[in-house]
Amino acid sequence: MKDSIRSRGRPLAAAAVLSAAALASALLVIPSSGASLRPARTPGVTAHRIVLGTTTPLTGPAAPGYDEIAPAANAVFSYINAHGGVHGRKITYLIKNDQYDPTLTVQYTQQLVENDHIFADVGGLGTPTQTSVQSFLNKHHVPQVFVESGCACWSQPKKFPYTFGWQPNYIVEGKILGAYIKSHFGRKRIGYLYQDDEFGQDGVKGLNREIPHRRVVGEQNYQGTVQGLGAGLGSQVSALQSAGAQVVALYTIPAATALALLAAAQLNYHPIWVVSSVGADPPTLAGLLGAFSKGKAGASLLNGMITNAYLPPETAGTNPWNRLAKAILKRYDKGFHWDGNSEYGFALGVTTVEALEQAGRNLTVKSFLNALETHAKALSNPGLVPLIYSRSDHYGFSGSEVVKITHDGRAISVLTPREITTLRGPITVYRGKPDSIPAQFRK
Amino acid sequence: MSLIEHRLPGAKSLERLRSQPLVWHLLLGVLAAAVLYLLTSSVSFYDNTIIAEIAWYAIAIAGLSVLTGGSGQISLGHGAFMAVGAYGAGLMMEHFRLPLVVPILVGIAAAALLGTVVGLPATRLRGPYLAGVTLALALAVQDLPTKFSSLFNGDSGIIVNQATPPGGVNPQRWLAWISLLAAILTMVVLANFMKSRFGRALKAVRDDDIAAQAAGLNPNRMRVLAFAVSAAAAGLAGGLEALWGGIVSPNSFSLFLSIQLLAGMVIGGAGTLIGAWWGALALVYVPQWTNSITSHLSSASTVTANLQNAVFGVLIIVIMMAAPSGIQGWLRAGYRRLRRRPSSLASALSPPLDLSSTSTPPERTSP
Amino acid sequence: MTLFIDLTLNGLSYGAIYAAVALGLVLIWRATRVINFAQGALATLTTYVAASLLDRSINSWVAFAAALVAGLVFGAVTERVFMRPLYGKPELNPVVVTIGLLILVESVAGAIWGSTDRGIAPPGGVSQSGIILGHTYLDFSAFDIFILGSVIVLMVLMLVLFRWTSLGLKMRASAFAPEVARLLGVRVGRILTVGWALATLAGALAGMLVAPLVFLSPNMMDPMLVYGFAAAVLGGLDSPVGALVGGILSGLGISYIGGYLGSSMETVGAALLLIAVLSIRPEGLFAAAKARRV
Amino acid sequence: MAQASEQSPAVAGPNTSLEVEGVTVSFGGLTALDNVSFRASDGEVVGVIGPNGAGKTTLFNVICGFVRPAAGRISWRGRELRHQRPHQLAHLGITRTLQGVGLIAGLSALENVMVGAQPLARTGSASALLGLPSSAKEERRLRASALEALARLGVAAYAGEHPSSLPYPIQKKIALARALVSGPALTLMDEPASGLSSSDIAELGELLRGLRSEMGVLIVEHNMDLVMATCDRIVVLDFGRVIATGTPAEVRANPVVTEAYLGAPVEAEASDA
Repeated sequence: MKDSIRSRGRPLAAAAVLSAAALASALLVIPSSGASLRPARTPGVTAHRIVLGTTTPLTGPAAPGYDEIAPAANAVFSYINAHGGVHGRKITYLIKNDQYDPTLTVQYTQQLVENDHIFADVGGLGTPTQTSVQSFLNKHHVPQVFVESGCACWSQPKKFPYTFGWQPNYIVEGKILGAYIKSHFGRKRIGYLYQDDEFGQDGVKGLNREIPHRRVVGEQNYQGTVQGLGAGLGSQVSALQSAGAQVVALYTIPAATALALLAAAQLNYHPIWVVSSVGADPPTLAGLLGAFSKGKAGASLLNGMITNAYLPPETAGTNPWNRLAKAILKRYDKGFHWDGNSEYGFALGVTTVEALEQAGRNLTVKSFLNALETHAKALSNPGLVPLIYSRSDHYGFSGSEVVKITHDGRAISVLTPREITTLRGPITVYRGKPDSIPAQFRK
Repeated sequence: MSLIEHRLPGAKSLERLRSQPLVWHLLLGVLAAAVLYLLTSSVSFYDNTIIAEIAWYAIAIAGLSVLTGGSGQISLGHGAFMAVGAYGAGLMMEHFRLPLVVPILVGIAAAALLGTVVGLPATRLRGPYLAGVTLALALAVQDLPTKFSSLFNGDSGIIVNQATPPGGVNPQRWLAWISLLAAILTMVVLANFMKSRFGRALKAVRDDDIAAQAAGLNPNRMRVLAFAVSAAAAGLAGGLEALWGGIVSPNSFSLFLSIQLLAGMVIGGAGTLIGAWWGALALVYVPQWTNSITSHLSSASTVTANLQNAVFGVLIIVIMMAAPSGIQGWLRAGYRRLRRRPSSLASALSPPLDLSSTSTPPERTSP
Repeated sequence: MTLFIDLTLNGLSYGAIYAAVALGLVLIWRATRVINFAQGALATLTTYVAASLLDRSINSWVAFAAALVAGLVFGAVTERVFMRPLYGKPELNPVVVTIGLLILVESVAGAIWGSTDRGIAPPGGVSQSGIILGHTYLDFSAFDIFILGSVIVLMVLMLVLFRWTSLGLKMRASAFAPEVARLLGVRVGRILTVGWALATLAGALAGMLVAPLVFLSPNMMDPMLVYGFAAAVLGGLDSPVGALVGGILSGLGISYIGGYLGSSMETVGAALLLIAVLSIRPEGLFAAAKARRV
Repeated sequence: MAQASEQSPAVAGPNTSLEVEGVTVSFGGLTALDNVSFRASDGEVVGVIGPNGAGKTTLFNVICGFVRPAAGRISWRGRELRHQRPHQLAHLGITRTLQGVGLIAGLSALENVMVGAQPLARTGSASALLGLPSSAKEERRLRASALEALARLGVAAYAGEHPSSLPYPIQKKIALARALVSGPALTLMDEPASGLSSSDIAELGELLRGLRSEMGVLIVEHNMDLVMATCDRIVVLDFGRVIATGTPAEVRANPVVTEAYLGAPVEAEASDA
């Protein structure tokens, strides 16, 4: 009797063994390509093919807008593939949806490296997401290039020789906008509204390096999390209005910029808006605000908004790069929107092609990195300022121009391109000319 | 009646062994470790990363399972406890050079402490009210790193120095070992706990508060204990995730994670430790599979991008309809059917585990 | 002072929207003891229905009505297809199915309409500009009045339905004593379908009200669901009046915290407030008196 | 505390274990118990009877701490039970059964009884988590006592079954075993005979008489045959007040009691139960 009862209370710790068995059986069922040997040659490169990969949010709260970037870059690769490829090699671009969750970034990046044997991780999006794979990619000697984030952390060539940034880092951007505010609105009261994460905080850091502290009458922020914009920005904008801010600098994503403009309009509050390039994409904003001002003044809410740009304004219809971009995207990116994000992806795709071109016929990781570090000036791209890659710097675009949005949504330059070649360095005027379109895009 | 006793000649000594949980568990643990060593060395490095991920997911889900299956409380904020464990361990790893076990223990302790603090008001809350509070907790914990960004480095997160494995072992394999070892220990500890008088007390409190009190149990103490143990497991999972990802950032601990853990638990089978492994496998592999399937499709990019989550949603719905007690419950029912028909296969299968003898608590009378 | 007034008005309009979401959750909780996590996603879907009608230049009031009707249909379908097989199963199962549905519906919306944010105009071109009262400009537009008004109308209609119609009587009977209701000849199954339909209509209204404020994307309703759920818990899940009060209190609370303490305190403050209230009243502000069984 | 027990030395004799003095409880405007006083001693079976709604279960709930009295005091071995919580009673040596069966559905019969044996446990949660030998030993000890209690009530054969699958009388015995397993000094039983057949009831009476040597028993019961046959003393409640106390014979003869049971003879009421 006793035994029968005891045998009922089976040692539950058999959980350990059974779970191991479950895991083992599951793994045995799952096909794994990873067990195959890594090719001795340069991974991801054959005589006819180059495999590139990326992780980016295609769904979820972070996806709006950003989900246009990778497909736009891919459109450039499709165009190049259709026109003979780079040195005869066609580009395969593997896009993984990490939903802006570092856990998924780690998983997919390792998959790209170890199962798909990518040559390089091109245009991975986000600071926390890309930080989580930075050391992995460097340890495995996989280039992590054109990281889509304005963190200064991508430029650490000694520690992370395989990592290269892309867009101007947020502090540099903030400095240029801050300098403009100081010289043009130096006597006005200034307020900040920023996303409470590294993007916003770094931007504010840059602004504060130029704007005297006593001029800043109000600082408001919002959370970059799912619920962050759930209650709108009414309370923040009300607080800035109460503080009497006459100039409001925004370090916001486009949806938040639009919400701030909406809230201000509702409050009959009309400060001068100075908006970082990240959140000031006029086509996107006009699309969002058009519904609000229907039957009234069109995109008039954007009138007079000041922002910076390191790529040609999308509204510059005659810009040859923009015309090329629209032609390529129309053909190779079904259902594309012409806005700052697709332009960004296009520029990134062009730069990638240029770098592969410069790396030469004998493409290796070494020749690729060498092309970036020593031929940065030769990488033709739509940027208004050069990419400053060197052996000691991996920043990316080094500055921007400042533009004002007109009543009809065009952007007119109010400050010619400025550049900052080192993070703590002075702002200087960039006197170079925009790149012309290289030969392989003129076929 | 005495089936086990007379089945095998050595059964008696086996039976004696089983009554000494410590020895028995150590033996099982050594066996499991051997199996897992073979497993981790026969698959690719990438698969080792996945094994490690499955292991910490399983730990977190098992902790949640002890809470929901054990004491009947629902947490929609277990991601918060993972976050606390991850930040606790991550900060230690960032600032001090300590043997790995210390930061992990700090993470566990921090999570258990928060679990106790949350568990106290939670003793008065039932069902959705508790879900509401834990949900709010998950949101709040996600925003704290930006509020105190000098300590937590805000949205960018803190970088964790991944320990260099000894003797030139591959780091991914090393992580898989650590995570699996932790997972096995956790399973043993949780199984012990649920099998002990505390587990019994938890079930008593879950099923009938009044009867439990009349029998001399303090339901509030049991609920707080369940929360603390459950949070400690989540804290361990968080610490391992920090080590695994090399970064601790609020983006890893979104509300979606908490919801995923709950879904994983119910898919696997609420209240069972084996079910936690099924849940973890589902959470890790379903996106992988759909991703590899969708990458071969050539439809518009918005469709392929969303297909992955759509399949996950469908899977959740289908499992809940086809196997209401989760995968483990379904397997167990299948096993029982097999056992009724005596066959050699049935006796070869080891009996499934049973944490909560009934996965369905009796319906509460509504007011 | 102006700041206080503006924060109050801002909080009121958002609070009304949270209340509509909370009402949808309460209706379903009362009838089926399920927290419907798919409520927000379904509302996003109905808002997309309206948006695609607007894209085809259909009258905005027609689109508005279409969204509400779509809410009724989606709610009924959800109950029939996804919930019906699960009654009597472990109580967590239907909840997890609504989570699966949330993920599925958001993906479907994303697959069809993409994840790009889009602006939605208020119906009938109702103005979103604030109004002038004396010499002060208030953060209160015609659309804010419309928000409050339509949520109040919804509440009153629901009240009338429950109190003074036979359908309402049947719904209350089915919710609180399904066995008795069945004996009295009430077709409880059909009544449950109606309940889900009405609840999803409340969500659809919330979607149409919030879209002009925060733009439409597949995840638009995620924060609304979270705050709406908190509001429902705060008010008491069994009480429609509690949903209204809980919603307004949440809206005001979040607005004040955001305006005075900064946005990073919003969720922390909301969580502390919720814990504090529930510690005193474990079943929400409008909890029904509960008999003790010994 | 000491003062309190000195106040009524005459009432609390050397054997008196439980003492209820002037307890009053009201729900809303309704007075459920009105100045109720009585005592129970070691080795004594005390019955509490009265018509429906007389406040019998409320009285149990006050003693256990489920309900707080508005006035009055309850003492246990001369110490006032001031803010006792239901779960603390078991540690003081007082156990109870609930109306119906009150078994825990998710646990087997044996486990149910082991829950009742837990006041005997000595090891902490840490050794349980680690599965230390001390914890295993503890577990064996609890299991042995639980089996013993089941065996005493003749239901050991059902140890591994889940309560819901067992006949009602068996369930009642398991519930009784749970109350007795920790060897209490006083057991409160709420309607132990309800739903039992007459042969089961006879068996129960036998058991109750047998328990005298080990503990005091306080029962609330409708079945007059059982009460009259087993109780040493009876407390009669009506509308929340004690209307009579005494031996079965005294109570039976008391006209007030007959009156309370709607003028009907006591035996007629009993056959209803």
